Amino acid sequence: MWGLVVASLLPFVGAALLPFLSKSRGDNCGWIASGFIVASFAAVAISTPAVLHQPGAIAFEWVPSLGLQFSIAADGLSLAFAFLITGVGSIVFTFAAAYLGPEENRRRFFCYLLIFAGAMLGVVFAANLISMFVFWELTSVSSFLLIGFWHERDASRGGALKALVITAGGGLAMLVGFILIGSIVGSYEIADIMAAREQIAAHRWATAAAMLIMLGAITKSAQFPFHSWLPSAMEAPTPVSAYLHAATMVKAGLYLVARMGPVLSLIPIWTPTLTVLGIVTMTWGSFLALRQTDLKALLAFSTISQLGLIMAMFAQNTASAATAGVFHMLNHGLFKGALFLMVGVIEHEAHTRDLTKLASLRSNMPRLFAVLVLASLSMAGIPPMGGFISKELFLEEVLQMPWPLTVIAVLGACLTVGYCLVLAIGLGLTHQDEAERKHAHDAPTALLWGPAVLVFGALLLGLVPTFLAGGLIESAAAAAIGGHVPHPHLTMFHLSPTLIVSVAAISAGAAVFRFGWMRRTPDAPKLVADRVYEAWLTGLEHNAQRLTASYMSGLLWRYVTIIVCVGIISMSALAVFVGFDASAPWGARPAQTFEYVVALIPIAAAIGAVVAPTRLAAILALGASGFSLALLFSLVGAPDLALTQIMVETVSVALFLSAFVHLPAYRKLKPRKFQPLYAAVSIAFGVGVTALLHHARGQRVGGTIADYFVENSVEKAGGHNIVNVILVDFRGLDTLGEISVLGIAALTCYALIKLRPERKRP
Amino acid sequence: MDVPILLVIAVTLTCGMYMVLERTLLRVVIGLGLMSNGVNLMLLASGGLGAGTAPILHGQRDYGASPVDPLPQALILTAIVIGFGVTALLLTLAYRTYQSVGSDDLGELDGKLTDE
Amino acid sequence: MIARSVILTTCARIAYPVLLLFAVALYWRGHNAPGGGFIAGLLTAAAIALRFIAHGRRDRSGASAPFITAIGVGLAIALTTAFGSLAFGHAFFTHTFGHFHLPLIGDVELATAALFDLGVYIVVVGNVITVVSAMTDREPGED
Amino acid sequence: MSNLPVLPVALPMAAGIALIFLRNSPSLSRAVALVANLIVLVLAAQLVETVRIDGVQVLNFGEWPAPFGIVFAVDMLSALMVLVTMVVSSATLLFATVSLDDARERTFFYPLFQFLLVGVNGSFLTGDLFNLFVWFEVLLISSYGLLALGSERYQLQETFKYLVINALSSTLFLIGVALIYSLTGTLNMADIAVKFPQISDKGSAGAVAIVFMLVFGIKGALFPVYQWLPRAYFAPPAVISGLFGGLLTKVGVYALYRVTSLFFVGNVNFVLPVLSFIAGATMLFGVLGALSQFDMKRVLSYHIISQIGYMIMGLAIFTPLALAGGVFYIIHHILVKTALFLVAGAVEATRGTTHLKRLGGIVDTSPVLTGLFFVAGLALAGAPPLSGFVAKFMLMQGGLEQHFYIMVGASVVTGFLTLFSMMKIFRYAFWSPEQVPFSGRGGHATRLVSITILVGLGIVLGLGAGFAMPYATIAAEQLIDPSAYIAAVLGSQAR
Repeated sequence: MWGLVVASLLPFVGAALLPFLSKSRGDNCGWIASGFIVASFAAVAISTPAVLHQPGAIAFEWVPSLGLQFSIAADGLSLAFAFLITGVGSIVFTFAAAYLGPEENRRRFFCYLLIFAGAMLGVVFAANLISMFVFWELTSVSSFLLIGFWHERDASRGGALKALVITAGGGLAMLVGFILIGSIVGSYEIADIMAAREQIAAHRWATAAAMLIMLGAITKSAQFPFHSWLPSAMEAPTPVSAYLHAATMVKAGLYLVARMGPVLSLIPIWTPTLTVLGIVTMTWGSFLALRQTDLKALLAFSTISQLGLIMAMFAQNTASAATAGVFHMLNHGLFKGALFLMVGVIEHEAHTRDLTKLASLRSNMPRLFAVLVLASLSMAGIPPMGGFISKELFLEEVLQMPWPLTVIAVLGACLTVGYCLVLAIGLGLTHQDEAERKHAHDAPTALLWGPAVLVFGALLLGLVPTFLAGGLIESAAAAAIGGHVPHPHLTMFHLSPTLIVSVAAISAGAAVFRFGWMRRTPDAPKLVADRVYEAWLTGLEHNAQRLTASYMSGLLWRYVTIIVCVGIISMSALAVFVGFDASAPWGARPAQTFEYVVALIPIAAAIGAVVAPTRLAAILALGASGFSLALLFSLVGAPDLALTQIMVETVSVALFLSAFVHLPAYRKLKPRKFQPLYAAVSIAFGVGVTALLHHARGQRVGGTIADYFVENSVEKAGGHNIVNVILVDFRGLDTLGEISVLGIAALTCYALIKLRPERKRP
Repeated sequence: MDVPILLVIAVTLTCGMYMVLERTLLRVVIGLGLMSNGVNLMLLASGGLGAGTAPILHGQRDYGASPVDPLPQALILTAIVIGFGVTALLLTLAYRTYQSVGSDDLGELDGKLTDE
Repeated sequence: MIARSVILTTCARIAYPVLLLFAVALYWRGHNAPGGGFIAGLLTAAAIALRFIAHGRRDRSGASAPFITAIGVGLAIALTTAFGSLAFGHAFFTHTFGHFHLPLIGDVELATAALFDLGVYIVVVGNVITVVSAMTDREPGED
Repeated sequence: MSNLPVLPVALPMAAGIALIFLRNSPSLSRAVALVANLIVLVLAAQLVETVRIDGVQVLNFGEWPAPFGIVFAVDMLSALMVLVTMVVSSATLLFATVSLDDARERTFFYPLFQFLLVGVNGSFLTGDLFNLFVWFEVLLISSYGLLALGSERYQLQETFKYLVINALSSTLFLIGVALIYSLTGTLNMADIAVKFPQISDKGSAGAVAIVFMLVFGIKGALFPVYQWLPRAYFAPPAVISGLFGGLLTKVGVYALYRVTSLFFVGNVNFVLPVLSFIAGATMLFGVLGALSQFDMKRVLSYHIISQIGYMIMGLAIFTPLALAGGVFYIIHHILVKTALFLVAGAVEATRGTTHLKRLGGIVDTSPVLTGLFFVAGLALAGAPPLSGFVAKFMLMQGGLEQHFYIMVGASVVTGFLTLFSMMKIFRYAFWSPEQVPFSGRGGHATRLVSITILVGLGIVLGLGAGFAMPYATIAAEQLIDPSAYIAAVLGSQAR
């Protein structure tokens, strides 16, 4: 088990060390990074026998109280993916080391690529849903950086963002699904979840959880209708496309479906939905692939199509389908990785990847052409390549499906043959632009041996499949269905109904190619999914702007109105739905006439401030309100307050006058036209608050803490003026805060006046 | 004298809020001043408005006439002082804003000029 | 800027010490009767402001500096009083008071709370003068 | 009785006073401010440990017994808030020393900064309702000063609105105090907690709840009363926005946590449902606001709002798990959001603008800054294994367990859109080709150090969540069951 820990840590260690190990210009980055990934491959290979023989698990605690831990476990399924990640990775890394020119920031590139590889290993070895999610999102993030590697291109940035939005968004949905399952089971360990699968399937959250997790899987694996990010991601450097978008990252969704299949296939919605999506994706993808003229776009759509195929297989959760899925997944990793790398070579040598501009490869690049043909044959499912076997297995499954699905799937197979022939024959035999001949020369061996090795692998998978990977496939398929799988007998030579269908499909595909039924257009119309994405993007921004502008007026009185109205409305709701206790004592004591007369002064002053026609009058009205307050204070036994109020009001009025009266313009203070709405709001506020207060005063619970002050002021605090004693002693801290406010206010006033843009130095 | 004071509170708060909702700098500042007057009275009323004497004790132990609740008074004092500091700042700020914007109309402060 | 009148100057000259004395009295009796540091501070500040106006000091930019320092001093006194109790192993802000017999004046009650109130007093003076002088500090034509 | 709880307030105040005297010597001011901050940082860490070991710490000022005098009552939430305040303020201060212009430095930036900390820490520590008002005022008045410092036109006009709104909310606060004092005759929060259930009239209790939700909703920038925030936080230099964006609104959130758990839960039955609605709406409106903007600082300002929704989500669910998640979220947010604003500050300092369409190519000129932004942006969006993920994970699980499906859905959508908008910034400001030829010098190393500290803590808080979790759990437990808090404050007199 520790070998696997080492294998998954090696890429991260490499990424961390790369800046220190590499030379300043990053010349040797590629080789160092390749070293790490090859070492990782070796670690996986060495651990495989032991792991298959005796599975185990290692856990590193993260947040124990939440059940979060990084636990690592492995079975055939994980190992199959791990081989793909590290194996294809080794080849892609070495390819990239030779491929990227010195003008690129190779250090950054390989750093990202190593992080990605480590994250993928983390996903497949995770034995805990949350740690799987952690690495899952890390793959999204690192792929974002890789797709946008050539960040000066607008298309790269857009493609990176799109890929991130779709895959990470799906990942979030998946997280919710994981949490639902984790909450049902009480654990995020996959082993515990497997054990509790009946409980999960019976829970009322089951369907929701399944749909959410499915969303994660189909976005990551670019299934219909979330496939549009994959073609856009082709803006990445070609090794990235080969690695992420053919061999590994897009397979993470498949891995998830396979891993969770034993649990989620118990939920009725799982298998039918995924099967339909997979088959539709397969056929739609191959149809779109036929229409492309850009080699990379063609491969991208073909990848979508192939992923759909594998998805449909894993969704079945039967032994034979899982075997087909695993086998084709390995196959696809090999031949599609090779194809992408070769497109990179072609672009490198011929400076174009436009099908219509590429001249005869067979004569220009014979070695490359040979490899290309083999890979295309494998993809088309033509003997003696591994693809043939996997297509047979696939068709066998498809023939058992409801007939509409069968028809669609067979159609997809025909189209697949069609675009493969475009690759193999179209590229090799057309003679369109002889001018290209001058530039084009055969690919250097440094670039060619990687694809060749991959294709050789695909060939071996066709010739000796059982010998090469039988045990692994068996174990992987068993893990994917959570049960026993018979040892697969994979062979090239057999006679069955599927062979007939297969031959028919190949012939039909050839016909499609030969007669050019699917016209390839140089500027293929935009994908519907692309248009949806763009509409979403602009619509989101546009509507967000409209919504935000509607309330962010920048007008103070609107903000205040909102605040006050929220208060008034919620208080009214309170009165209606909860109600106030009307029986509470409404303890207003009667008042003498002269008190009413005194009260008239502040009332008149307040109203006067509202209607005051000039600055001076308004300020004086405020002053009158303050002074009359002092009068009230003195009447109710608050001499300190009265004194303070008088002093404060005097100084305030002086400040008001010095601030505003001398301003030359706007001496008149025309009140705004009477605003009934604002008047109503104000009245509701003033009257409501007063009523609340009065109501509350009637229901004091027990006494007040003030009695203590009255009792202890003299003896314990040595002061007869209780208010002052409270201020400086009982509640001295308030006063400390209060004088801080005064001090800061003065500093700020000073700063406001002295420090201004027009005279910077105070 | 509950009712008169409650009336004062209600009117002062209403007028204060109406002025805060206006669109002239100075009126808003005055409105806040009125509101803080009203709230100070509220605090006073929250302790009860008995006909008690001022909370000043004479002699060592004088529990003769029951004094009015002193705590709200202390709170009001603190609130007045803080209010004074804030008002001073508000005035300076209003004055500087006026100077910088060249108008005392809050509608001109909606930020559209300097947004984006 | 401000037309100085002889009457104003004279009044200010007389009122200034009277107001200051009154302020000191208000401060001193604050613990036992209406008054206290805040009120006394405002009164003092008013007196100083009156003097400013009477003397019509044109250049006030220099005048505010000592008062900003006064704010600092006042806050420092208040905070030190509060900290003082820590030295005696008491909780922050624990005040003490005692009666002392001073010659000529007689029995005087001294409380650390009064020291705190002194801090309040100084801050208030500093605040008002700083604000007033800042507000009236306008460059020519800026009015 | 230990005086430790008062020191996070008293020492910054002492430093602030000293800095008034030192205003003409910026270099000395920097040193004093930094040293004071670091000392308080250490004390705050000690306070957290003390609370963890000995439980709620209470300091009776003037040794007056509990419901009468003012108390500082420090539970885990308070202590953690003070600690994280000191961490981000130290980093911000470090950043400010190399970013502010000389004029601002000489015009009381450092005293205002220290007094802001006085107010913030005081608000976190106090156990007295009116005292809370006073500390709020201290922090507000310092914030007005810091917002307006420099007196650019935009700053002045937005500070004016900010001031008026906050003065209004202070008025409402006092109304709330008056109501509470009328009803219970006390100001001590523990004492109120004891007496609140005895209020017979559900209407009055509900009215108090509404007033305080409104007050702290304004301060904490909750839906639908957050309109003051985005423009105000855009106005000052980014280093000040950073401090505000990280800290200030969280004081309102903290106060809401405090009064909700002490007074309202169990007594006012509509508070939690209303909060859950507010949480969802705050998230969505905030994040949509962010999407509508094309300036780094403005986008970040709107994200403050959306993130506050998550904190309120934790409060609204009110289970140990969700509250711990909420506490975790607050701490995470303060660190990460400040870091992001400081990145904006570094960009502003070298490029002179934060408008996305005028920025570009930062990835080539300052790769370290780019990396810091990328990690901080991911943390904000809740990408694993960073700090935001752990917090969101707890909130989501807590919400699902309590069947808050809509709110969890809103939180997922918000997280998704947050990621999108962070990457939008990344795409425009960092990746796209340089729009305006850039001639300034590269990033100042000290700035990068201060951002690195915050981002590093975000990573540590994520990967080391196992070590941080007990603290959040203690805080949550104390919020759920405030009896320990009440007993510690009122002692044997608890009735």
